Amino acid sequence: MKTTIPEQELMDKGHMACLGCGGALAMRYLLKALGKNSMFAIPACCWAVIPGVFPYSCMEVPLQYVAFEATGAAISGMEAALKAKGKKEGVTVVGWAGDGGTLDIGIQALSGAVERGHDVKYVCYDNEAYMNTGIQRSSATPKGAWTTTTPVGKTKFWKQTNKKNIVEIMVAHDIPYTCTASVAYPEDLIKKAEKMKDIKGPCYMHIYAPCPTGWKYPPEKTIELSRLATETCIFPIYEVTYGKYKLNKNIRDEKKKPVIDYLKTQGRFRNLDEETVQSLQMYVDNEWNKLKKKIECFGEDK
Amino acid sequence: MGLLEIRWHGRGGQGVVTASELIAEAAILEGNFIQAFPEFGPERMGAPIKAFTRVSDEPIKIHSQVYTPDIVMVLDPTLIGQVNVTDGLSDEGILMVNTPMSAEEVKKVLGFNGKIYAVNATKIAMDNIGRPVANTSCAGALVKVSKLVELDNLLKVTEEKFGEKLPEKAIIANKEAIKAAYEEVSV
Amino acid sequence: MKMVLSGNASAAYGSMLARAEVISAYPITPQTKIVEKIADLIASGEFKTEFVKVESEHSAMAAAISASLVGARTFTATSSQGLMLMHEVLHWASASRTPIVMVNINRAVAPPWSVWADQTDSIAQRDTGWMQFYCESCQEVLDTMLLLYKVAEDKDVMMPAMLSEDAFLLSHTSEIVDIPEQEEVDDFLGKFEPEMILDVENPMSFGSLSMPHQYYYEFRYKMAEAMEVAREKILEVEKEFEKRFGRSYGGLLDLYRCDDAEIVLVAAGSMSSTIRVAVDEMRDKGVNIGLARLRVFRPFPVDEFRKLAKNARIVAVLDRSFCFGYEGAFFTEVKSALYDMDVRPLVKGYVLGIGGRDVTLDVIHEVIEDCQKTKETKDEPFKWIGLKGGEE
Amino acid sequence: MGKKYEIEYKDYRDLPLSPIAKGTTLVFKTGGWRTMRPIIDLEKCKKCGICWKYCPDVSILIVDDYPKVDLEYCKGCGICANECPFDAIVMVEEESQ
Repeated sequence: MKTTIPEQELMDKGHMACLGCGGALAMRYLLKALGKNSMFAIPACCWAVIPGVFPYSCMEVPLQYVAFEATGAAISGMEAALKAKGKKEGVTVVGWAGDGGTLDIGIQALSGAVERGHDVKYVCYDNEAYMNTGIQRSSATPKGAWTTTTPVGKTKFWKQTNKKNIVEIMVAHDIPYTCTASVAYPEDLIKKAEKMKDIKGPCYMHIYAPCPTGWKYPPEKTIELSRLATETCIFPIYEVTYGKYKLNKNIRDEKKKPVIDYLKTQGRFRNLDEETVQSLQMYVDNEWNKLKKKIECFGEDK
Repeated sequence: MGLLEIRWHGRGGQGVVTASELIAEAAILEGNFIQAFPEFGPERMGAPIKAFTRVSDEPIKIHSQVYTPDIVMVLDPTLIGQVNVTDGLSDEGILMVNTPMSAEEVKKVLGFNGKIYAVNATKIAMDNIGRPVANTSCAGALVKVSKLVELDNLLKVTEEKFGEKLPEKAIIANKEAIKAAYEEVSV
Repeated sequence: MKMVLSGNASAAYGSMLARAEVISAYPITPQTKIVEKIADLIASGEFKTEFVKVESEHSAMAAAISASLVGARTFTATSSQGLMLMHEVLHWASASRTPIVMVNINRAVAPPWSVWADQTDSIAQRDTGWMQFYCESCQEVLDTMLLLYKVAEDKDVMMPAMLSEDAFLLSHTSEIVDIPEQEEVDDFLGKFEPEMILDVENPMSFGSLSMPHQYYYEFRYKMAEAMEVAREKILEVEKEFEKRFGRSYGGLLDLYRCDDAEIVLVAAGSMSSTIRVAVDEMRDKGVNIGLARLRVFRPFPVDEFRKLAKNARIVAVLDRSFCFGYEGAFFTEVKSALYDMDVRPLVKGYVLGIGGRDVTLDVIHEVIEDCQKTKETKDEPFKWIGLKGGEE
Repeated sequence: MGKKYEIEYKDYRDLPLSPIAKGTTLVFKTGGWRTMRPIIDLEKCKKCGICWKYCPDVSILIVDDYPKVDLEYCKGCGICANECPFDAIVMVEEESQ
């Protein structure tokens, strides 16, 4: 078997994730990269349930469940205590939260934690809505998506605004390292996680983690669909190291797929009208061009 | 001696609270019990403020504001006419004012019938410290008038309190100002 | 060593003497001097601690919980709005069994904005599973902090503790405070060594989900049990404290001249010491009166109140807070504690001091006069003392 | 240290202070969730490991270089079959008991 993916598994079988869960895959990869000398804080999100009910847990690393908005503060406290106890050396402190816990309710604590410069790694697995509570819109939900709080019936009541760009918000914090990753590209994800582990200081990783239950697609399509998200440039894979941008999955213009190819794979976009599809295409093109400009101006080799 | 209450008037930034604490700390050296506290609330630079000192030879139990002071010290002459500095002060009480005016002139302005002492603490501060910071001079004058503590003890706590914050030169200047004010005010 | 310290500075020194390893706090008037003093003590090299200057009170408590679970002794301080913002995580702290010690400066809750003394903020945290102590002097603040660490960290307790002191009346009032020797405090407190911690050598998941038929119910029972243990531990630790340091504060319910008291005033916080003066004055006039200072609100001193009530004719409860739609919380709780006694004293309620309205000797005497006038034997409704336009 | 299997607390006194989980989820045989079962055709398999890589339930074991489905835990999502570049895995309906 030819693979660069570490063999160690620190996520036990028997966990409570849905069939085809992107979030479960994301955790599996992250743990492989970070190893057993890591310590997690997890707020309310699917991953508050996935590890299993007391007295069982699928996590082979220490973990603390924290209040929804508290992840950034919790990892700050963990790091401070490890330092006070002289136990910080060689231990990676990780905050692991969903998009709601990161982009919405947890953004203040996250912003505070990285601004203070704690040596912590914050990882957001993004399934683009409040999935644990049953698919309500978050600020990570893309424009046009159906959720239970943006229902689509006779009216076009789907999500009206574009996804919040948390990655650039984190870049603006001037932290050592910010990156995106996708469950479709585990080698890339693992390389980035290993890089975070070696960097001293706050790092942010944003993982694209599809949810078959909430996005209304068959569970076997998780990886295929993730790949499409990157190939359409909806979810670009890039990293910003000490202010230097780098694209990790380049999509050449002739290979760039139309957004509609991605939208039609999921039931949550089923009722979209032509106008919205076009506006989404324009938005994606615009964001992609902006990113390419940044790489041109602030690329690693510049 | 029983419970003695002092009210200090000044403006935010003039070291009013520090003056109230200096007297309290000096009183401790003589075996007394004390409380020192600012007017309750946010302090704003330039705004009129108050501070309080309680001194007693018995433990002080009371925890409420001071309404009937025995001594009032006005650190800033511009407060006269702006703030009711004699509020709650009986005719048995003592009013001390930092002012170039004489005690008689102050009496005329305020119509207060108790004992009034005037001291030009700002001038003393300018002469000794080079800045119009009259809090230490006022404390020196208050010690002379009230006989609450020995001058030496006020000088001692001044040195201790400012030891970490001010350079040696400034501490000496403040001590000189205290001594000068102590000499100048006539009882 | 004797120093002149405000209630705030006493709290800062308390955290240093207890060797708090992680402090996470956010500034709020009138607590700011605590965090400033701690920062000064760190800057001067006297205090070695990890000071996390968080971006909110919610984060202050969340960080303290996580730090405690890693095994660090933790401290935080807040007031009013800050305590309100912490509310969610206060529950989290107690149910995680993290023995955090927190100082709360009792301050009114907005609107209107008010930074003055009022106990609504801490009373509103009654059911969060925190021990609650109310102090009346700067020395008591410092001493109680040390006592709280010892009680909270006891392996049969492991519950967080909140120390409340009144805004300005104590937080900003400087008094003489005797600072015990560091070695003596070390010897008294020992190290914080919890049995289970977040540790990469022994991976466990803290705070897992529990179904209704599983263990949630039992975990809550264990917390209830721990609070009962705390009730005894407080007395035990206070005895030890007295033996070592020569000071004590009367346990859960601090009784002053209550032995033959016909009228007993119940109060918490800085107004208690003013009441002592009033009691002395009335005793000089031959009135049999005493003070029962509610030093510990949780666990509530039920037995102490019952014992006290056996001899008193009137128990007057003074509340510096109000539960809308009912009455003052202390009033309710004292009545409840006495309910099934065969012979009960008359329990009267007085609301006063809210929003920092000064509780002077005159105010206390007004309460006492009202008690003296009472001839009734059945419970009377409470009164708001000094309400503008309220006098009949 | 390794985690524990099957833990039951009959008495509240035996519980830890707070819900601190020491056990492993290996006690939960999630294979029972499955309605579709992956069948691997070892003749078509090129041992690339892609099925192992993409399994969210850690239920593809590698035995003697070849993939083997751990049916005790496999939930039957079908990602392995969908991603296999050699069509070596098919999903078949679970037979009812």
